[in-house]
Amino acid sequence: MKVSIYRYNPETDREPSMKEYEVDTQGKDLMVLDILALVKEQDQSLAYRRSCREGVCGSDGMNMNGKNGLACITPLSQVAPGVLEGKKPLILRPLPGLPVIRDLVVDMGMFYNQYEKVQPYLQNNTPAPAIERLQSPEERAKIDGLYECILCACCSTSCPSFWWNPDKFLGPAALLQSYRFLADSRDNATEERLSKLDDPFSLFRCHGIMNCVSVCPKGLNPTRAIGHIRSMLLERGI
Amino acid sequence: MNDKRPVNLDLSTIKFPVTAIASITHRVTGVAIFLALPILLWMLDRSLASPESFADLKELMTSPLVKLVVWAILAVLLYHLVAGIRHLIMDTGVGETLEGGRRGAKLVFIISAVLILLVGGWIW
Amino acid sequence: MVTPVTSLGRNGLYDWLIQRVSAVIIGVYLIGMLGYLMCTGDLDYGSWKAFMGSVCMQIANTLLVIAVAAHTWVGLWGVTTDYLTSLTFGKAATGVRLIAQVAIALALVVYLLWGLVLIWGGA
Amino acid sequence: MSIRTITFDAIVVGGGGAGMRASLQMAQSGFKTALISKVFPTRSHTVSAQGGITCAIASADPNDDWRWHMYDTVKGSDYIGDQDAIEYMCNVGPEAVFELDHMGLPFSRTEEGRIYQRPFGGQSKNFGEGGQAARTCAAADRTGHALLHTLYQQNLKNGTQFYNEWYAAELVKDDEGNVCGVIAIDIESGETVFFKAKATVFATGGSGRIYASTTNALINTGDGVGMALRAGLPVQDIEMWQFHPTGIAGAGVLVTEGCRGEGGYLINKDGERFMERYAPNAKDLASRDVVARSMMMEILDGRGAGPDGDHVFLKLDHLGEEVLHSRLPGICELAITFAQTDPVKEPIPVVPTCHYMMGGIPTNVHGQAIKLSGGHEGEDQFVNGLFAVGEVACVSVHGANRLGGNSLLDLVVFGRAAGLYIEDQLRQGMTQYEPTDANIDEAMARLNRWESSTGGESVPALRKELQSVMQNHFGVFRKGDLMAEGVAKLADLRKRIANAHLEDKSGPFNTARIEALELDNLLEVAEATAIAAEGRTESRGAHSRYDYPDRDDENWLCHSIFDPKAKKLGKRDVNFKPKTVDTFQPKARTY
Repeated sequence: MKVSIYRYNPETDREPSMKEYEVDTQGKDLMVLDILALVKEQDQSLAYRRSCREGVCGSDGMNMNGKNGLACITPLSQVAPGVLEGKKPLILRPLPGLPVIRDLVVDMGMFYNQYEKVQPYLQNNTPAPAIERLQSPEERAKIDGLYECILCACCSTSCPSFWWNPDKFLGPAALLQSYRFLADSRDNATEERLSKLDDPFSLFRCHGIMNCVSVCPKGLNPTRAIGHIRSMLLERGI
Repeated sequence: MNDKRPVNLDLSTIKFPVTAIASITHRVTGVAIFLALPILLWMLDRSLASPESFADLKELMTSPLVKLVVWAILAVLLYHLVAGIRHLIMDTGVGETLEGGRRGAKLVFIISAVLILLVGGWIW
Repeated sequence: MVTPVTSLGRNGLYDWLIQRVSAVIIGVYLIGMLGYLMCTGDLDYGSWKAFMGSVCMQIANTLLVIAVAAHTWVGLWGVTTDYLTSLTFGKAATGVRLIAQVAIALALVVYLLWGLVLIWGGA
Repeated sequence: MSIRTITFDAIVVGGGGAGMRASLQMAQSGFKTALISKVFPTRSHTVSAQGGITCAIASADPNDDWRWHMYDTVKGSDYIGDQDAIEYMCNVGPEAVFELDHMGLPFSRTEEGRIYQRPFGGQSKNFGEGGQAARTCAAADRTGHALLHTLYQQNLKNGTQFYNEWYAAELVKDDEGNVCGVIAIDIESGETVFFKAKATVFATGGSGRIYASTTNALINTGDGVGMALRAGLPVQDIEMWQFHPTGIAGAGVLVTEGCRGEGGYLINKDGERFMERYAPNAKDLASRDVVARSMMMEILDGRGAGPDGDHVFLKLDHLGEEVLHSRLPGICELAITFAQTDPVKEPIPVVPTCHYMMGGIPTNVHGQAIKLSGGHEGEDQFVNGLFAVGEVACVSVHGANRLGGNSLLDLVVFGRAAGLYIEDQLRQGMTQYEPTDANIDEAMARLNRWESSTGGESVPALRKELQSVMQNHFGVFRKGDLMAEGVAKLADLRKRIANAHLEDKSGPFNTARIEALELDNLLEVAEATAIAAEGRTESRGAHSRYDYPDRDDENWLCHSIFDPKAKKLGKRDVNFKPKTVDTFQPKARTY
């Protein structure tokens, strides 16, 4: 099958270009990450990130035939019809909207900055008990679908609002994390958290485009989380 | 060493789900309405100024080209309206799942298409 | 916190609310007006003028033009701050954006005044 | 020397659970601390831990006692776990786990609002007399993910200085062998820098990638062990590799023991629940070494499933969709992705898969690295300036076999302990050892070797070969002659790797260079494993030999110590002197 990969080496290239490779999968429905490993055996200069290879570390987010996802848990058959059969090339590009360091490796700095802005850690100024802080299963259930985020950036880099304002709009990933702490019964910094979100950009640039939801490899729903935060802001503001 | 890092943001290489298409269309129609506002205001002006201008406007409206323009304006208005109603519904937390979002976006296209056709029929 | 001077409500929440409230006004008006026009059939000047001249419609029309101006401003402010940025215009972005925003604002003020004159001028 | 130097009070190498727990402790103390991680910290392998963190917090059972946990751990270690260290871990554990809750770790909950605990293998009440215990604190089946993200968040809050995507390549020692810091490469730019610190903490994790089939992340290449061995430091019990009973057949992806804790069980191709024959009491919740061996026996006896009869099944469907989706949601995802199997409907094909390195750099409970005693038998001597925590360390709390859920406890307890100790030492005034230019040149030698290579074999091919040698010669069951053959193959590989070729010498984000450096480390760990495995002439815990099928307490109730200079295996005493409880005497180990 044919693989077409976005290549850019700042030492030698002025502009990025697409490079074609021929890979023999022996008809097997391999994961995209396996294909990258095969290409790297041919061409050691190819750069991409990878770690757990099972979809929990979030290293290998990339754009595969137009759609963001994790290479390690995306089988060829799922990328696009015809790719596995070799009728169509597999097209691999870096996550959109972030500066490319090399090949498929993007500079995640802006993404992490936005994550840090939401103070992604539990805040509770009451003295800690000798045991755990009690939390009912119902209270705990409120952070299901939020804490599982792996910071792969697939969502934020598929979001047009984040493309246009990556420094001002927090993006779906950071907002999901913001709500993860707003929804945690053990956290009591709600007012402080909300007060940082009611400007026109941080949260309100979300227009319900839902690209984030459609690409999240963990099946999480930032759009809904953002909706919940908006409701909290509304209650607080009027 | 090349200091200026490239950004991969060639929109033609990116696939957009139906929800994104619904959203960008909403925005495009919004801008279009803004551009059409003077036309609408002018028509309002003519319709109210005098019986003569009212008659002129009516006369003008019989031209197929003008009909087409009016229909186009109504079409973007209707799409923007229907998609806007979806937004308001989503604000209440309905249709925020992946499936719900997709269904909502498809419904917007179907409903607005039907309405646009109906309005077209009315104009002609 | 980012508080751009050109945002109408000076706050995301209020911009958002303005957008929603004005949308509801415009939506209800549009549906009503389309309904009226489609149901009345062949309209003559007299009845049209009388209809638009009623106090009820004058109030509705006033609400409408204000809602349209506000709705458009919030919407287009979003559009300009999305597309007219350093990503597309580099260092000139702020200038370009400001010019566009001033142009839009002027246009909306003109439309608003024009609309008000139309609504109240004939009375 | 043209190399840039960055100076800190303490540096931590590795951004997994152990490293971030250590750096958190030190950052809170206000000392200048850097954490160097070759991946962004939340990509570290701790993220893949699923089932939970075992600790006697007395939630599931209000009468639970850390001493019972200690008993289980000593027994699980097949009696070569150090009892003072196990005592410390089990005793301090609850405090360390409650701290995690206060930090925000989203543990699953009981109706009382306490942390949910599930049964895991090898757990008992009342020193093995009271039946199965439920002692593993869980956040669904994503405990490692929840733990790692929580620790990263706390480090952000407390201002740890992160050097993410920096690769630590070599230890820097002075002429006396005192550790002065590390040489590290900024992967993004390719720049090489000397990190100088009074305390260097290795938290580099395991090395499962020496095997062809492993549950480990691709980054688990034994960098800390490799650096220690090249520096002439010994490693302990390195022959002890845990094979996790349930890796997804073919993919190697882990399926948590928590599945069996929740009531799942293994079946052979005939649908028989075979663990009833091997471990009549604990059955599927026997210790991991026991279950893995039983599975291999089923497969070798022809009762394996699949066209090649090479796996068995983990049956979960009887637990019902609701339990599976609330308690084991991650497993359901993984099984569908990697085995095309929905556990709600059908059993998952599984096979024992390399999972955990029980051995590593020998340390005391403060994480201080121990060196070869050099004549002072019984008295530990320490490597000044070097500490190790987490999987790279051998404290040793796992001995010859680790119990499920003890790895996460190990890393938070000893990451924290090392942090506390270093903080205290820094306060008292710790020495900064100063390397000479020649010392730094020495540390740079390996990098320079790769940089100047002009021809030779490629890294991926050599790595593949190494992995298959380890897989075929040092697997679940081992045999003297087969291992001797493996040792010889590795000696040959050492020569070839010394002449291997790095084709791409570019600077920015050159992952080929990193992979080349990792290959050196894989080789070090593989060779130490091979020689130690061949040398330990008994079967104990995870180390199981056809030619020495029995445990030999007379000769081998001890740690093995591999000396990299002589390439010889020595012995070190196991600690049998816990401070507050009586010694647990070695007994026959049955489940």
